[in-house]
Amino acid sequence: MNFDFQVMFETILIVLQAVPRTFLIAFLILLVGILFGGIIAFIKIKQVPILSQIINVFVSYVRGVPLIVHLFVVMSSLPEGASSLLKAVGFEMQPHEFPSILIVLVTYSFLEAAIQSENIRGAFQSIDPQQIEAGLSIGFTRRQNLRRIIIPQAMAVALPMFLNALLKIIKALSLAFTVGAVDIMAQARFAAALSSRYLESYIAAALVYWFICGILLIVFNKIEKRLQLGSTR
Amino acid sequence: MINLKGIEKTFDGNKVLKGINLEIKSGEVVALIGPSGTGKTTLLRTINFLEKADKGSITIDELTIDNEQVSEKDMILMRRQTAMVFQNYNLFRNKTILENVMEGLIVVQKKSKEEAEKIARQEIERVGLLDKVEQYPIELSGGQQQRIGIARAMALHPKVMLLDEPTSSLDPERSLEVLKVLQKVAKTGMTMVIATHEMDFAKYVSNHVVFMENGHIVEEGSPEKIFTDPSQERTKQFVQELENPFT
Amino acid sequence: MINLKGIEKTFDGNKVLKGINLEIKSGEVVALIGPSGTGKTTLLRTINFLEKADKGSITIDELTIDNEQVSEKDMILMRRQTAMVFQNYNLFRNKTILENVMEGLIVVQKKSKEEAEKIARQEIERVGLLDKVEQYPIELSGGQQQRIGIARAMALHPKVMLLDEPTSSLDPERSLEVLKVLQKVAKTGMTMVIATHEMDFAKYVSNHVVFMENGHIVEEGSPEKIFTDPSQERTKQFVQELENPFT
Amino acid sequence: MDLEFIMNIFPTLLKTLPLTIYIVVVTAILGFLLAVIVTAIRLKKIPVISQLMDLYTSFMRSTPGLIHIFVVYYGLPVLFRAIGIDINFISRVTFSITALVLYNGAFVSEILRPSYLAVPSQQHEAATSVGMTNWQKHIRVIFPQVLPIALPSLGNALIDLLKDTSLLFLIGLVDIMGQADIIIANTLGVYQLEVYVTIALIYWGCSILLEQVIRFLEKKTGKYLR
Amino acid sequence: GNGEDMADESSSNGDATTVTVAVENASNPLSFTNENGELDGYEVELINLLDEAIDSYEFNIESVDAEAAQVGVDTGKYAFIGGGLFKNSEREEMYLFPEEHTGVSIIRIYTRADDDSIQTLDDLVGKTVHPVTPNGGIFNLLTDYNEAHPDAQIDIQLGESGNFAQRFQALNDGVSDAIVMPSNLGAEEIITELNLNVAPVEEPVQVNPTYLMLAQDQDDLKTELDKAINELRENGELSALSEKWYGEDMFQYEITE
Ligand SMILES: Nc1ncnc2c1ncn2[C@@H]1O[C@H](COP(=O)(O)OP(=O)(O)OP(=O)(O)O)[C@@H](O)[C@H]1O
Ligand SMILES: Nc1ncnc2c1ncn2[C@@H]1O[C@H](COP(=O)(O)OP(=O)(O)OP(=O)(O)O)[C@@H](O)[C@H]1O
Ligand SMILES: [Mg+2]
Ligand SMILES: [Mg+2]
Repeated sequence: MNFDFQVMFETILIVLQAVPRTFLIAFLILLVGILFGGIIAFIKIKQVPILSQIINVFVSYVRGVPLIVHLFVVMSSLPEGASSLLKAVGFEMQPHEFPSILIVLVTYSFLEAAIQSENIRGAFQSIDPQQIEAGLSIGFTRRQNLRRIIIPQAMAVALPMFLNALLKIIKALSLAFTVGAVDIMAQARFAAALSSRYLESYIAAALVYWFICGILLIVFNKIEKRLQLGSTR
Repeated sequence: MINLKGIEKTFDGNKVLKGINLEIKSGEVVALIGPSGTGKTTLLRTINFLEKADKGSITIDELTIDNEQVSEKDMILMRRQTAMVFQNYNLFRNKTILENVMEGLIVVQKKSKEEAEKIARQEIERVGLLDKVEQYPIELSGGQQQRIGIARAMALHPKVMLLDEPTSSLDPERSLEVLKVLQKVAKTGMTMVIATHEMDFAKYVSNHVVFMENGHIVEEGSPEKIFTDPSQERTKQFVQELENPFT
Repeated sequence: MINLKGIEKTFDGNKVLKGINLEIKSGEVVALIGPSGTGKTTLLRTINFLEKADKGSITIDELTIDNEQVSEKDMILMRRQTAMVFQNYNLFRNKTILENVMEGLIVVQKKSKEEAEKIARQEIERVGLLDKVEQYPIELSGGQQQRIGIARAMALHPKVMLLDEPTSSLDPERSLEVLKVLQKVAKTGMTMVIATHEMDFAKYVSNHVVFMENGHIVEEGSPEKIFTDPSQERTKQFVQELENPFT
Repeated sequence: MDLEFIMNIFPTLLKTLPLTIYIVVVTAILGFLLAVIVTAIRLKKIPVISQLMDLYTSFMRSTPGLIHIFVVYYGLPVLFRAIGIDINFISRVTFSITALVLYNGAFVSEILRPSYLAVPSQQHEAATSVGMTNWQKHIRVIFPQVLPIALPSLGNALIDLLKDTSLLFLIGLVDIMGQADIIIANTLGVYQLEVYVTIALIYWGCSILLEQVIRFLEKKTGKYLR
Repeated sequence: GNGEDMADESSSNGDATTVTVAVENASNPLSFTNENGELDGYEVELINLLDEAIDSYEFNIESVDAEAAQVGVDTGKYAFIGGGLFKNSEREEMYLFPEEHTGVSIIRIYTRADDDSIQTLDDLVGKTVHPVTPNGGIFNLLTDYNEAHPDAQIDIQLGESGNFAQRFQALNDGVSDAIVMPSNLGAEEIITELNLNVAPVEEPVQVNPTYLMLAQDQDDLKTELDKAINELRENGELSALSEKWYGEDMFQYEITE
């Protein structure tokens, strides 16, 4: 086995080009996921009738079915739908002109919302009900209480899971390749095909992924430490 | 000022408040006494709408609310007239002492940060804990946490203060200090309801004593009456411990 | 029985225990009194090794342990001689009342489930809460939780009981009951250390009073001595509140 | 959509289920145990090992499953060959489970760690004060309180694991997804929709099952929360 | 084979060395799993024929992903890959190739049947070419073309190309103007099956020889393979295989490279 470091470094440079784009998309998806996931979790915790049953089915479907199937479904319905919708309001757009980035965003955000709803629900189970009462007793509205007391405390639990999710999305974006968005792994594969150096390329990709993770960890750990201030351990 | 009518509350089939009727005048300091598990805490919590009573109506100031049809907005309105000191303190564990006291001032009363901090420091000084402002609740002793709980409620300057055994973790010296603070505040016309099992404290702090047992109000009246000449046999029995508690 | 030598404890630069020396004989009931934030709770916690003191040695029965070199195993050995009642109860929140009391018997003392349940029910009955055995802690009133805390410790029949303000949430009637229970247990030769701010209670329950302030032991002696004829000015000042607490 | 085609491939796809389930179950259990150990080491901050575990979890969480499979299936034998041991006799399933356990364990440990930290210190002290050993404390008091917090996220992890078994097709192990790929390839992609509908149903069914397991555990462990 | 899980099987023949070789796991008709769950295809049969012809080696076929095969041969897990691979300078640097090729791959341009504006690679400049997969030879081919023609660049779209049916459907629908791909992967079948308005350009872009690709330390095996491949070539068995899987003897085409 002859390992070529030169090729590996060159590949790292190529692969790095995909990082900002991949990261940005992933972050966007996570944010949307947390937002909607939060709403879903709220409905579940409150056990809003009917709505929470619908939500349950939605979550179990979206979570359960492989991403590739979701992509396939969205890819084969969203552009068509959008095209006929636009036509109805007088715009002309061929289905295949539909921006693939939107397909990625829509599909992944749905999935992420389902996943985050469960993470958030778990985090909320860790809240001491007396903390909620303390907030109410000084006259907080539910929303103020949520923002000032509950979310900061739940965040200490949820944050590492959000990082888990972000890392997963960054990787799962390699599937988004199916709809033509190039991510880190795809970039590495092209490099490998050209150089015929597979090992070097994969290791390069791994290092880049790991590097991103390292940076994220520094940021997330900082926030987590802050959130844990004064916590009971 | 406060008017409770027919308050009932049941926990999983266990009726804890069995129709409480109580009228409290503005500026009165009410001592709520009675055996453990009688419903004192629960009553305070229903007044603060932390627990929604199953039946009955609650009036605070001008606003009357029927518990059977109360909206979230009404509850918040009512709560903003009151402040509560909890039996087990319930400080915000992720906030420092100073932040604990400032929180309501900033968020609810929309005070500026500077003003809130000024008020907070005053109240914390009153309970003798200025050296702990940067600490987190877990780093405080029981009595220290209890005093911060009092400071947090005081800082809000509510119309009604609900205090749940506010001196349970305080030594006599500190209890006396708290007593003085409460008496001073009472002079400003603030109405107070204090659940307590320290009869001495009840006697000196209040001008209206309510003796509860088993979800009922057994007897109420002036401290003199309740502690020296109660009309009910059960009250007599309960308060006579006071004279010679451990003999 | 218990011998503390030069116990020191510092929290982030704040020296809370400043060299505590204390000897407690077998069967003694020690009342630990002193102002809030003085280090009573911290001292009890170091005896139970919930907090490891920075310096000093602790002897319980035959076993002496130097805090600067203590193994996990030693700590467990020491703890199994003691039981603790916490100031804020600390019941297992995921277990019912009955399970709370049975837990130590089954897990630590390896008793059979039947025997454990029998003992647990006895102890729960003693604090008057047999009707609550299937409830979870969160469903109990403050005083009820406190009594279960006492029952949980009692059930273990330890050589040493450490009680941190065991009557803080109890009305006089219940306090008296707890007093009687403790007195009865003391007769069986159990050693007790009770941090309390209820001077009456301290006076009647103990035969050895320790007055602490600011991390030091200011004075110790028999209750008669401490409460009627203390030698230190500070002690005099602190206990005189007892006579006329709120005047 | 060709219903007959779906009926035809349904049994073929179902036939791969036992392998999938076997891998999921074994991996879930081993992965959980690994996660517990990793979490314990990291929380105890045992020097050196703890830092190694940090590296391990960050690597496993950040890099794609494809790389783990390759590292374990192709990399490990090279490593062992270097010290003179041939491990190529080990079965592909074992290699696969190893890779998945390493991956799953890293993720689950980052679910357990924050959940564990959310249990108040007073609960630790209560257990300690009645004389429990560290182990007894964790088993009897702490873990039961970690679970209600962690379970929803563990559900996520379990369902992810179900889907991640498809990675094993890379090295030729045929799970549901792999079988689907085979059918799509053999029919030159003409029946992709039908294949996807079928596997969607199967996956959905499986994950509903897993969800029920989680829900059951949640009910059991979360009673005290009311 | 595919059914078992042992990476190495103990040899049935006393002195023979057993080596593991890899083929792709879903690449009809080169190597794939058939309805009976068995490994089948042109490359599989080829390797089995070679196995029979060579006494001193036993082949143990593992079907894995194309990329896994590459990594496996790099790390020494596999002795060689049979995947219809092209030879190029980068690969020659890293691997061994037998003297003789064992397959032929014809690369064609596919366009809509009524579109005659595209005849050669040159005509692809300015057209929409369907995205190509990163691990294929087509990507290399088009990249090479662009390198050779700096002022006439073909727009190579990167992205998953979708399965073959999707590619042809997209071409049919006008999403793309051309597909460049080997003709031996079932193109004809799809076009008839889906009844598409698509046809290959008459002239092939390239006729490529395809090879088994050996790990660099397998010199002895290479010698044996060279001998055996020659034999199969001579006695017409390779042509027969080609007839069986492609319906024609691909070896009759003149190699363009
Ligand atoms: N959430 C609950 N669920 C079930 N029962 C409850 C709940 N909260 C309180 N109770 C019961 O209601 C009764 C009254 O409780 P409450 O806390 O009001 O008593 P209390 O008078 O404050 O007693 P203490 O002096 O001990 O604090 C008790 O018997 C308690 O067990
Ligand atoms: N974990 C901690 N971190 C920092 N400071 C602490 C911590 N625990 C206790 N302290 C400080 O140590 C001092 C003694 O606390 P301790 O709880 O022992 O007092 P105490 O005598 O029990 O008071 P009380 O009667 O109010 O319960 C207090 O000033 C407290 O703020
Ligand atoms: Mg109460
Ligand atoms: Mg204390």
